[in-house]
Amino acid sequence: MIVATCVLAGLGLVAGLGLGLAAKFFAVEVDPRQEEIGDILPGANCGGCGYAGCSDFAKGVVEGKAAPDACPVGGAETAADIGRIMGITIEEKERSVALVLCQGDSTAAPTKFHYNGMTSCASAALVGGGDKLCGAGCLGLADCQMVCPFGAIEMTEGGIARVISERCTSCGKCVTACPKNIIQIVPASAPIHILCRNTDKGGVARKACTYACIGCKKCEKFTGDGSMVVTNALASTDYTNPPQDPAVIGECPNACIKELDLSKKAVQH
Amino acid sequence: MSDEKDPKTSPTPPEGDKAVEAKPAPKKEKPAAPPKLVMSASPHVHKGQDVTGIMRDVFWALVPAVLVGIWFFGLPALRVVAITVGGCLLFEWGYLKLLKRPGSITDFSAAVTGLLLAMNLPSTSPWWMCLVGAFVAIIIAKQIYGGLGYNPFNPALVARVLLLISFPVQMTTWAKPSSIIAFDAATGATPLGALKEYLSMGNTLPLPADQGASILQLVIGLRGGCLGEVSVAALLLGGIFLLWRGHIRWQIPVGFIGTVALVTGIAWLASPGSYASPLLHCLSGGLILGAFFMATDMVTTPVTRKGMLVFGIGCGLITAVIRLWGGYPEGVSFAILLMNAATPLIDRFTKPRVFGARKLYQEAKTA
Amino acid sequence: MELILLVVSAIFVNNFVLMQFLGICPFLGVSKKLSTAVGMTGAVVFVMTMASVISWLVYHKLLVPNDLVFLKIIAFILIIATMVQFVELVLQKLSPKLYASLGIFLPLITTNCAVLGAATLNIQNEHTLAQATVFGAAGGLGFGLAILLFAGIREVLELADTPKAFKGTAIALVTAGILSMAFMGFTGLVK
Amino acid sequence: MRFKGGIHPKYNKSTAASSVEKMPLLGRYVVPISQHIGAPGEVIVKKGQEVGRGEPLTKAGGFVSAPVFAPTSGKVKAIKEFPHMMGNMQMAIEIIADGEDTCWEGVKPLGLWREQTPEDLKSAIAAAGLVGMGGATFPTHVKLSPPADKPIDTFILNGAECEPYLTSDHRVMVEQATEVMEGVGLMMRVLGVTKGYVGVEANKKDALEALRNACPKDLDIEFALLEVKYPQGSEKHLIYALTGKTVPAGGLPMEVGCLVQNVGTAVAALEAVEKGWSLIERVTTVTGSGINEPKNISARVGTPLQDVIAFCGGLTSAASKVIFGGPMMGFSQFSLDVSLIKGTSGILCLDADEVTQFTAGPCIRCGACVDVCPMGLVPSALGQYAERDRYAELGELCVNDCIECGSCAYVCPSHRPLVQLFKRGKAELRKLQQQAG
Repeated sequence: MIVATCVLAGLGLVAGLGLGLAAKFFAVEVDPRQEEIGDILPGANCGGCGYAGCSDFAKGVVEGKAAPDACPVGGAETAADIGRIMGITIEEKERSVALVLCQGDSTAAPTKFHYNGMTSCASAALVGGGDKLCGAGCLGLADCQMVCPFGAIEMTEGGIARVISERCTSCGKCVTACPKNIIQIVPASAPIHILCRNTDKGGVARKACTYACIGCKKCEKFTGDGSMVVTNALASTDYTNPPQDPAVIGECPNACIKELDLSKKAVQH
Repeated sequence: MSDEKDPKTSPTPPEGDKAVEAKPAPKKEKPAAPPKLVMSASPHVHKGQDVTGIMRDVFWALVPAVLVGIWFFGLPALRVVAITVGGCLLFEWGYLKLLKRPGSITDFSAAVTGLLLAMNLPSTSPWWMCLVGAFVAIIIAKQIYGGLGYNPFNPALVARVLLLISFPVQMTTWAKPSSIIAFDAATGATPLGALKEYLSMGNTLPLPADQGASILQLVIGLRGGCLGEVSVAALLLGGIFLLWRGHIRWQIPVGFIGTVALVTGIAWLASPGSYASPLLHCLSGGLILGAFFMATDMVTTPVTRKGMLVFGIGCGLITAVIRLWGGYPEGVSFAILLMNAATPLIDRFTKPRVFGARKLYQEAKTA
Repeated sequence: MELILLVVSAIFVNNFVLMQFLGICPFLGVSKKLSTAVGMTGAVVFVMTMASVISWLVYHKLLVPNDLVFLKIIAFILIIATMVQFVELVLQKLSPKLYASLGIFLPLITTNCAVLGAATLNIQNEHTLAQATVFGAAGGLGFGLAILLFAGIREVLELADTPKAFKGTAIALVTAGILSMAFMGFTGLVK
Repeated sequence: MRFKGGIHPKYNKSTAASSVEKMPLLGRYVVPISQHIGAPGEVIVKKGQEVGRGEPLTKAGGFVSAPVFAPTSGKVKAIKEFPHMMGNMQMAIEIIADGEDTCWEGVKPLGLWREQTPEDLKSAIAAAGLVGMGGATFPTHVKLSPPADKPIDTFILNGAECEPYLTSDHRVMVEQATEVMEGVGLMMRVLGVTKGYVGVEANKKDALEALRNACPKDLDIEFALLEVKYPQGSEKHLIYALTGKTVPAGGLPMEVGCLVQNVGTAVAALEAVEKGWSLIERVTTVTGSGINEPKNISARVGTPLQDVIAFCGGLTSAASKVIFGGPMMGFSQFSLDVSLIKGTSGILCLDADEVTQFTAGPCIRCGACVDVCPMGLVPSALGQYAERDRYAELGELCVNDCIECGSCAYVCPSHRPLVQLFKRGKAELRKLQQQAG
């Protein structure tokens, strides 16, 4: 019995000594906070923060390169946790969601040619800018749906993309994936939105889509406070000062303006 | 972007979509609005060959050997062919329908798989075994990988090896070849099986005349074996047809058969008493069937000529090793499956040299 | 000749992963990328060879003389754990990238039954020290062959349009099964 | 020397024997500002301004740029965005012809090219707005200005015209052989090169003979009949076929001391120097099953496509695709309002029978694309990576060496739009590299 204990103890001692020496020899410094932050991150590796995955982001935060509240998926809670680990306080950011600024589905927006090729917006956009007559219209080939890590984008029956705002974490992947730049990150609290990006003038725009903004400035005049402005024959909402009065919807001759409730959030599992 | 998942690869215009004349352009009296044109990326012309065409050619190339098999093994062989081909088509059709996936059984690929499977079964195979084989080939080896083009292993071979391991008795019960009219229920052995048996009892070659098969018998196919592998002549006919049509490249069959001949030849020269002649090795078993039809399956073999040669040589090496020293009398199926597994690696290391690249491909990427 | 047969047996006929189903955890875990698989192969070959040698020495020179054969398993685990820790330290220093991509599977070599299997099989089959060394190295290479083939296939499978239900581990297991079936062809090469 | 890969499509060069017809003067032209690779020019005319034929409408917007010119005399009606053959809207200048077609007073010939200095010749070429007329539209004067450390020792005239259907170069070589060879001599003088090659595909023996007979005695030119194989006319492969030299991957022909010019460019260079003409007219082939009267025409740059089509008898009722350039590398059009540009070597109209709309299937790894790729790439693997947005792997597999010749997509039995995938992949890769700095 004693021999057994001694032998094992001796073996352990030798091994331990060897490892201790090796550890001295091959020592690597790692900031323990990096692992801590890595643990509380959502682990979706979506890249919404601009880093190549969650652990890269954690490294960035510890090195002071990344903003602690830059994780769009984790939102305010994660930001607060990261702040606690880093010993700083984080101001709460307002929730935002992605929004597809196009209503030109197949019933509203005609095509200008028959497209034959890859089922991918980015590829299709290389061929004559896409088959929609409207130069800013959703091509409906689902690039955004493919890149969304949260299943928060669906294709409508009319063949355009729609963000399911409850699931959206505003990681911004769809924004970069869209070759037509019609997906925008908007504050979830804003009630009124202009769902068009067509910069063509009146007649041309009207031909391109029944939901096209023709730049008539009615909304700009109605709101009058700069919350909606028309530039380049296209109205847009100033999201730092979003319009609140739903009455403006009736002003738009082409029904570009919509009231949307984007503030609902899916229950986190 | 998985175009095959999406039915919209070539979007047709939605119905009720009125033709809108070209573009907002300077208003001028134009002749009648031009037709809505088709747009696509270049090139705008195509050779005209498609997957269905290739598969159809492969199918017809297999037919002579199957007919010979049916002639020698009679109605049971016909039954095996009917069940496997029918089963494969049925499973493929059912799966595609059930999972609403694109693709169609009319592309002949399932039929070719079924035919190849039948050719790799003894004519005495019970019906349920044929069905199990068809299921394994189509569903497990092909469809759950994503269907045509994505299966890493040859479906028919996966099915054959699975059956061989699971039902060794049924898979090695061979009917004696006779002819369709005079069906003979007697069972016999394959030349390679007889050889292995004979050698394992400690005998030395040559084989007694009543146990082997003459060269002529091997060439026309009058010998025991799987129903599609027996007739070397019919198989060569189909193989040459495929070579001529350009659907298979010479590198694989030549590399395969050449290596088998070389290795067995060396062994035979070293010890003619314990190893059979390379001629016997080349003409018997499933070598010709494997080399021309199974090892040349496009999906599961390398894409480059160099890679194909490596693939063929690898197959030949493994086949020869298994035949000469292994437990199984025949190693073609195992060899091809193993090389299928190595195909991604072969592809990786046999890339052609990029035009104008000074260094080899693998290094060029860092430059 | 005997050693060559031992190598053939350990790599092909009695491949640890595909024929004895040992070491499945890293086999599935780090076979997603070929480069990681290569790193894992290196680590396993090293650990397996060293573990075989040291455990053989410990068993024959320490445990048997002292009549402590019952400590076999615990002593072997200790040795293996030490070796793995050592590899981990070295890797973290020399190749942080590989270290990160191997992740949890590196320390898990400790519980890789292939390594323990090699050590105990050495004892069970009464290998000499030379045989034990060769067996350990060949076993590691066999593991390497399996994982490299498998990683090659999995890299390609990533591009496949696999149905969602089978994506990832499911299809990997099916593939491993077929690969194992193919390896059965080597049965009987070495008794 | 034979290069590896390549394909043998149906050539359909039915217009090879029909001589070039001059298009009559039209009432309206639309001249896009950007007709070349490089910076677009700056507009130097105003709306309402009267212009003469050959008067510059823009001035070069940089060194790698070229001006465009008024195709006839008339009035500038509009300067705004018009449909462009690249498939988008681009700035263009609309000119309403006055029917006089009076020459701009600034047009002045330089004189015989043998009496000019290389520098003068080069500036005349730059002023005339010459670009590569084979379709690449790279400004010629830039090509003729190699950096000092990459001297040019070999001049190559590209008469391969390997694109199916197109016969414009063929006709130019037959009908203007003397001008072509004089132009070759001119450009060799600019470069100070003594050794020249003329490469013509073997299906145009008459063109090669015409050029050989028209060759001035004082030029050292080697005439070579090339194998009929697409893409024989690709710069790198032409150089390899003629001289056996291999342009390094990612490099330009000047790395091996070669310079390749198109036959149309040679003629334009001669006219620019000896007649003072700027590049306002070019020979182009209008052909295909979708056009009623296929022919070779000589048309002013800026001619609206619908007028070209009307001149050739109009589209057939079944026409369903109109392509600028050849069938292998050309750009399909959705609108007939685009105009002819300097690089338009052909207008191909295909009818519905020939324009089957394929549904791309999965790759079956048949390896046909690997066999035909003239650049030694593995298009099958590239296509799969591009399809899954795996751009890092695309870069490793040298997608940037792809010349987009279309051989792979031509043979693909699964009808995979490989070229489209590679174009997309290259664009994304460029974006990624820019982000990385």
